[in-house]
Amino acid sequence: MTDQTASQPSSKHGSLLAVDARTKKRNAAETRFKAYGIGALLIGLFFLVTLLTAIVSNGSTAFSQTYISLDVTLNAEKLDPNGTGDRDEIAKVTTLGYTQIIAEAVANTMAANEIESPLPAGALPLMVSASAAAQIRDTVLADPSLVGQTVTFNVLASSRVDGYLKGRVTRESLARDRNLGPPHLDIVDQMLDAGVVEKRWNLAFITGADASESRPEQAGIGVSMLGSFFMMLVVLFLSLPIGVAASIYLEEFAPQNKFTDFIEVNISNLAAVPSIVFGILGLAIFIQIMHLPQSAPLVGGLVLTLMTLPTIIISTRASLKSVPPSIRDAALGVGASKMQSVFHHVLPLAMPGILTGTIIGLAQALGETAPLLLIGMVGFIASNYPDGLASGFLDPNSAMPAQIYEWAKRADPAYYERAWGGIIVLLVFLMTMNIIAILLRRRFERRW
Amino acid sequence: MSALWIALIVLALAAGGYVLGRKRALASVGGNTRHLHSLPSYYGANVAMMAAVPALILLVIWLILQPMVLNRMVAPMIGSVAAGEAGEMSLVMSDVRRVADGLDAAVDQGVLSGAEARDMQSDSTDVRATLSNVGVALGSDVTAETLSAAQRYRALSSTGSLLMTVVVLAVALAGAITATLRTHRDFRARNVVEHGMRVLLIGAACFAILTTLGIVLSLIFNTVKFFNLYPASDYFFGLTWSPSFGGGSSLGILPLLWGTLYISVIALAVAVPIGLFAAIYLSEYATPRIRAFAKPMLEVLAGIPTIVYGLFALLTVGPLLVSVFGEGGFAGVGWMQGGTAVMTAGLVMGIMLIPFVSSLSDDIINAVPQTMRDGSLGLGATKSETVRQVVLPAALPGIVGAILLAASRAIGETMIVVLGAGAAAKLSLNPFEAMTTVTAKIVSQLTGDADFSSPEALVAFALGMTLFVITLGLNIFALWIVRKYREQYE
Amino acid sequence: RDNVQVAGSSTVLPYASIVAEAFGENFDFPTPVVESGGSSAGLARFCEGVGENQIDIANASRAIREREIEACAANGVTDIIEVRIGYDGIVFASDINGPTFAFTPEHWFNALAPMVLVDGAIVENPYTNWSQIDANLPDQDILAFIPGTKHGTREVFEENVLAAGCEATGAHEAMIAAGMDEDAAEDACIAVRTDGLSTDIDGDYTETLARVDANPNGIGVFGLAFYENNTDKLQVATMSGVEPTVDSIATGEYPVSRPLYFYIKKAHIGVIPGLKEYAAFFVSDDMAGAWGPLALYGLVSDPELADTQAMIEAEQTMGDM
Amino acid sequence: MNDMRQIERAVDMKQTKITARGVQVYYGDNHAIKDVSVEIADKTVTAFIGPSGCGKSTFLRCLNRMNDTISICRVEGDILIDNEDIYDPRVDPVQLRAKVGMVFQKPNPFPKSIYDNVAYGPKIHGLARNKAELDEIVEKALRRGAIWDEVKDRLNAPGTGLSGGQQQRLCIARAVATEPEVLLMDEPCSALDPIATAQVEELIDELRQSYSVVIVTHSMQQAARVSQKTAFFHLGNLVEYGETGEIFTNPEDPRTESYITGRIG
Amino acid sequence: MNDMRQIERAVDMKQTKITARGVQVYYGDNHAIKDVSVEIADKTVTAFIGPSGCGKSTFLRCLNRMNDTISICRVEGDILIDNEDIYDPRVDPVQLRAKVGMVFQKPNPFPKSIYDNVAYGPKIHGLARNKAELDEIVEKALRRGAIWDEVKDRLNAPGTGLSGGQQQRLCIARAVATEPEVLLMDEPCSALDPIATAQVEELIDELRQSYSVVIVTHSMQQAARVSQKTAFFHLGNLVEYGETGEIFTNPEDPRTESYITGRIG
Ligand SMILES: Nc1ncnc2c1ncn2[C@@H]1O[C@H](COP(=O)(O)OP(=O)(O)OP(=O)(O)O)[C@@H](O)[C@H]1O
Ligand SMILES: Nc1ncnc2c1ncn2[C@@H]1O[C@H](COP(=O)(O)OP(=O)(O)OP(=O)(O)O)[C@@H](O)[C@H]1O
Ligand SMILES: [Mg+2]
Ligand SMILES: [Mg+2]
Ligand SMILES: O=P([O-])([O-])[O-]
Repeated sequence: MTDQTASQPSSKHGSLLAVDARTKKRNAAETRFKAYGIGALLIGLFFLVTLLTAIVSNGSTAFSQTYISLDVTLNAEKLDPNGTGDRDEIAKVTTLGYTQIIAEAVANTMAANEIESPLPAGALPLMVSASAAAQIRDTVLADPSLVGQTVTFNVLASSRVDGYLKGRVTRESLARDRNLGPPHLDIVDQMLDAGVVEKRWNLAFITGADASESRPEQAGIGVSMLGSFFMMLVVLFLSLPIGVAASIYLEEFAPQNKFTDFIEVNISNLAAVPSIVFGILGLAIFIQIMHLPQSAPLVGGLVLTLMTLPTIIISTRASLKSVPPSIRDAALGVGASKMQSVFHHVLPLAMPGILTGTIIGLAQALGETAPLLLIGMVGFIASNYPDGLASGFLDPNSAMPAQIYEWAKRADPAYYERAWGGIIVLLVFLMTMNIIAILLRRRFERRW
Repeated sequence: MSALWIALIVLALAAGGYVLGRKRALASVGGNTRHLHSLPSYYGANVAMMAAVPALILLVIWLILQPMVLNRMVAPMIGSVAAGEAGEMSLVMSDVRRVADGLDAAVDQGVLSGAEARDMQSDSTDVRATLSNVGVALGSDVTAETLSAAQRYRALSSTGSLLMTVVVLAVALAGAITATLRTHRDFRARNVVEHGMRVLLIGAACFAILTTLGIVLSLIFNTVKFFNLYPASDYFFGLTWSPSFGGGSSLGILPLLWGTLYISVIALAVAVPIGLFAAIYLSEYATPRIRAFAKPMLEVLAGIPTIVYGLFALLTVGPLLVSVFGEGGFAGVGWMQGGTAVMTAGLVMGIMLIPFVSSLSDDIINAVPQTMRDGSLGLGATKSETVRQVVLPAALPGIVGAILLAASRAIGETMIVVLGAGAAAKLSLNPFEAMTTVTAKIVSQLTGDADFSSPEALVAFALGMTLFVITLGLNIFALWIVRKYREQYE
Repeated sequence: RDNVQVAGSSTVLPYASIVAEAFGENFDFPTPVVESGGSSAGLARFCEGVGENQIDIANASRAIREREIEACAANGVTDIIEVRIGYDGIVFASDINGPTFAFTPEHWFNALAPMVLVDGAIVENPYTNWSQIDANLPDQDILAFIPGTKHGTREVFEENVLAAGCEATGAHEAMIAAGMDEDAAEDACIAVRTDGLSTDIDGDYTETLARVDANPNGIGVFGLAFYENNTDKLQVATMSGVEPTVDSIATGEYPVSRPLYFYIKKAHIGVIPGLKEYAAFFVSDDMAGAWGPLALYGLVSDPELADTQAMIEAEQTMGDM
Repeated sequence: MNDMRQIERAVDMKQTKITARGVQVYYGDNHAIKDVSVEIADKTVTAFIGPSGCGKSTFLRCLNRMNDTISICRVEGDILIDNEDIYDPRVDPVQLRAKVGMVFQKPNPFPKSIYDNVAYGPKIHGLARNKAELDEIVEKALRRGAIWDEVKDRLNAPGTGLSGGQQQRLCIARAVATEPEVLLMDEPCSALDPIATAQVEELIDELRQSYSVVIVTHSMQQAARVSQKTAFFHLGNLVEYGETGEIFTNPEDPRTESYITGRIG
Repeated sequence: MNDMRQIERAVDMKQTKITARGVQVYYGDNHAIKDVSVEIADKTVTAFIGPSGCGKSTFLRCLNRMNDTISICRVEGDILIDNEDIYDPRVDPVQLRAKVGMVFQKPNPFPKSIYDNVAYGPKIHGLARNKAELDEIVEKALRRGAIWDEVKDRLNAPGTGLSGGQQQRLCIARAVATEPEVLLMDEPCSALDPIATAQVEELIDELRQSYSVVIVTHSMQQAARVSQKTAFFHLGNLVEYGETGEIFTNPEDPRTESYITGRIG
């Protein structure tokens, strides 16, 4: 500072080792500014950590599940009263017909382990998941010769039993429950001691399909993950090239005229269109006019593509704009065409921004539910794995966020933990996707 | 031959054309690329382009037009409704098409022989049952008229398809041959190919317009229907929003618009400073390692499904705010009645938007040339002065873009609003009161229990349309502002 | 297309999904696809037309309306089979740790209406605590979470609770006496106060539950099935002395319930494989009967289920009735 | 004014390569080049001199239509190269720029490796049939740019990490690698030391054998050393144009005289 | 080597402003400055000369710690200004750079108006109490940068729209506006015409009255005209340092001799 000449007459700036008042002030401002930056970053990360903690603590229990191992006597009188051994005959017994068999199996298992209970036999199957009947029936139908034998099955425990082992369900709350009562829990306690009941890592949650409301223990996110995967393929392969091409045109080639302005305004406006409106659009165009199938990941992908495009275009344009003109000049100067200068030099330099836009756009598309509501991807949909590429795109399927949304609405509290568990899977999926993009982005990043 | 196969053959032709064109170009100069006008690959690309593009365009147009033309030709055969309304006619025609498709399917699956399908009589065979076997849904039994029309339709369409195959492949071949013949050392292949690419680029840019058109078209009819049922003035100027099933709903948009605006502003007030400062820190101060870690981490915030944010707002942030601003809270002000409030939704939405601002801005800031920073630092500026006065102004256009994107996202968000802000439509200044937004109401009216042709359900379309027009206006305004500002600057 | 496609009400969805799952397990037909999205959206899609690209069944938590039938007909969807699958009981529940409530419609009218009858005069609602309305009710601040206007449940709540309460308290009469016409009085009866003591919930019951969780004073409106799955958090209130159970609702003793439906396009029967079988399976005694899995889950089964079964067997459309 | 002189001199035997007639350039409202007419001969080095901001760079950029990239820039008048109007709509600016190379005033290497910087032009013009040929072209260009020895060990290092003078020579190498017919050099030696300057001047002299070179310079000595013709610009006007020797020893215009007899840089 | 000579000469009466001892600079593995020791006197113009890429800019950037901004750059040894080690952790580089101003080799005006470009430094250092004072400072700086006449009518036009030479003078004006004690100029006249060069040289002469100026130049004449001391760098070594007259007339080192007797730029 000019008027601070004090110690050293030779230097009007004063000693470098002693920081003068104004610099102190400016440095304080600097420190503050930097602190704002760190603060902002920490706030962001804090929220992230809070959210992740909430998600993990709520959802981690979805990754384990309670199983009961039952010795099931496949009563020939019930399953094949005529003794034909014919598969079609045996198939006439529906899953409802297996209830009795399961009740007996539970009773037998209890007897084998010397467990006593005041409960009538009819109330015993309530501890076992409704999926057990289907599981046993499928096994029998696959091998009709099993009829009449006793086979050991590892069946899912019902969601209440599972909840009890996870601490979600208490005796007091069961007192008012129509499904299960405290006596059941006594049985479970003893079965647990006997090693008949066991809580295990639940791979089926990651690979499985959705289940109905009455059997949350069976529900998995696997099939809808495939649905999301196929949708993301569509989104990536359409929105990235179209978005980048549109940006290149607007930023590098478009003449300054009304038409260009019109396109530009349209694009930024599309970014503000609520996602459900894209659902209305998708329903009208892709399903009603183009006759694409309902609930298909292809249609979902197309709708989400339209939704992601503005995000990608806006970020791509911003990063194209930030490439210094001298680079373009240099390329043109050696006789490159405009097209070549853009594709050889400008685009690679703009790549980090393009990838950021893609990451954000895809993340948004991956987590979006509302438009899927209208094109039929929300509800009880996924039941089978697609058996090929075409069926992956065209067969009815759900998507992860839609699945999570559905679960979060369901009445049984067991679905609540699954919804959070599903979010964990979704985030892992998202991060895998991002890591690829981030690695790419790192390769392109440089300052000039 | 199916359209897919035709397309594949055309593409194969194009690939062959590429190789041929390249070879021919090289041959014309004896292998010395210096004497070619363009690089050899451009000659190849030119041939490929000429082979594929016109043929594929023709194919698409043909596929669209053929059913229309056939309809025209077959329609006179249906006498009974010929005099009737257009709607009825189109229904009958769709039935004819379905029968024709069904016959095709039946022949494919071997249920019928080609001759049987051609000569089948409606009185002798149960067409509906036959077609049901092959999984084709028919609304009613097939009349003789319909059946014969369908048979004629089939005949015509198979002729049409044959013709299409021949013509499309001929066009592809012709294109490939002309382009190959034209391939010569002085032919400006690069210019032609680049011109083609440019058209592609323009096409991509026009997608936005098509989407807009699609949105407008898919909203407009129901919007008009809505305004036929409900007075426009009440809708635009009404101060209350209270739909009810029995009719007599008040559907004024103003409270919803107000809620949208209020929540978006709060969200941006959270996201912009945090995002911008985070971006500045990441690009200017942080070590590469911190940056490599923190940036993607923040981006995860953009990927967390909005329902999680909604639950976060409902279960965590709302009660927290009530414990501060509610009655008997720490602040002792008693402004807040319940956990759901504009503030709750705004804060949480702001968190979600942080990465929109931070990541995009970080890229833009990072792209400002180092010499700019050097110039400022060399004058004895501190880093923060450099950032504020040199780097940010240079990066401003991109940052504004990022903020606009975040704002757009805020306007379009639903889930957080439903769970965080509540469903009450109110015109109030208190940010601690529950309000709702246009988008939240679009979703709830669309997915609700109201009769789908009642104003209560149709209003969803009108809301969508209104929001669309308003944001369009805002965007035009923003563009105008940016232009004006830029003119002063450059 | 070889699977049945269903869309519509999210209230019916749980039942439909249970049936669809069992159907897929026991029949050789593929599992039907059941989409949610709301009764209105489901019916709107249902009425788009007949054909392979159109859904076969629309679930609805209310009966189809005249205007919708017309819209359907305009698109060629004429033969519609209406299937009533049972009833959805609507219950009032509060935090498990709070006091117990025994309500009457009058209580609710007095708690929620903006104008109530006090000492013979229609005045602005003065009540903020349940015990002010009726000394027998617990001393607890009024805080209600009622279904938003998008929900059909709201209509039932308005008619069977508020309007009934209005009538019973004499407020309706007093309003007419005060010079309101019939329509205005009816509207006033079902109006809801806007001072924050009553909150509309546009989301689902899980949201209502979360709010009751966060505000132990709150009383929420739930579906019976939802309540029965969450007895660990909620306790149910009686209405006019009747406790809501599957039985009390089925007999009509408990007043607040609504019928649930699904609608079939007759034109698709016999064309879409498994459509009729699914419909028949849905209403079979095995599924929808008093001891079937649907009832176990909380559906109040329809006493006239046999008629419904016969109707499906005969493919009887709405016009034929 | 210069037409007469041209007839008198031996150099004029050389064909005219570039003809500019009544060229006007505007940046928005700023009239940067005012009615400039000039004929630039083939196989000659022409120097543009003049005070800073007088329009030398602007005029130079007109000659290969680099001004097209500045949206506010407007060019009027005719510029002919080999008797073809380069502003004719049929002319492909890309082809024009391949023929008329340019070295910019501020060195602007691509943020790529040194090798790729030089190889880029030859690649897009198909000048090399294979990698070996390309290597050869790159080496030759770098040698001509007098920078080969300094960078031969780090051809894969980024071009932006070079010193100022090295960057400038890299840009010269990049320009000559495409073998243009006309080379426009905007102050190519401004950041170069005397030895490198000498090497670049040698290069210019060598290029003159086959090409036409236009060079903007602030150094009178350099203009005198390398050019055969000199044009003096002042405030957007072409004040004087003629034989270099003539201009420096016997300027016609008083402005020229006062400029070159000012202190010499 | 230069210590002895310093004692003999009159100029040496002047105080030493900058002392460098055993300075080593590395860019990653590239050893760009090798053990350089030098003393730069106050109120003197010191010229750095040497072939391109020899490390002049690098060494210059060490003197105000601009090298800090290049992450791969590592500096060893001591540099003292007014007997204070500028690499001392207590030293605030911001204050240092206010004291030691710099003009860069490539002109880098901010994308702001001309006025703001110049006013920027004074504003952040609080040199003006009000707008009028600031106007005065800006005008004075632009006059000293010899560009006032050209830009006085368009002070609000962006600095990036100027010609190359104008940009460089703008950067000079920007640097002097903050009134540093030491001014480091990296080829300040490379893009300037002779007249502007003369004006800048006059400025340098004027600055010498009160400040210490270090200038990198490729022009021997310029070094001879403006500097009192000259340092010759070669391949990262300081080969010779001494009185300018001495260096040019009677170089000690054969490398110096061969460099300055090469062709003169
Ligand atoms: N940012 C950088 N990264 C890596 N190496 C660098 C960087 N800057 C300079 N160098 C290298 O350091 C050496 C010295 O460079 P410097 O810029 O100091 O040279 P100079 O003497 O200023 O040359 P010139 O006169 O051409 O500007 C050169 O070999 C150069 O390639
Ligand atoms: N991009 C531009 N936008 C606006 N004006 C410009 C632009 N480029 C140059 N000018 C103006 O045009 C005039 C001529 O500039 P030009 O760059 O041709 O000068 P020059 O002769 O090359 O000067 P120098 O020797 O300093 O490089 C100057 O007044 C300059 O300010
Ligand atoms: Mg210039
Ligand atoms: Mg240098
Ligand atoms: O989804 P609902 O129509 O039953 O509310």
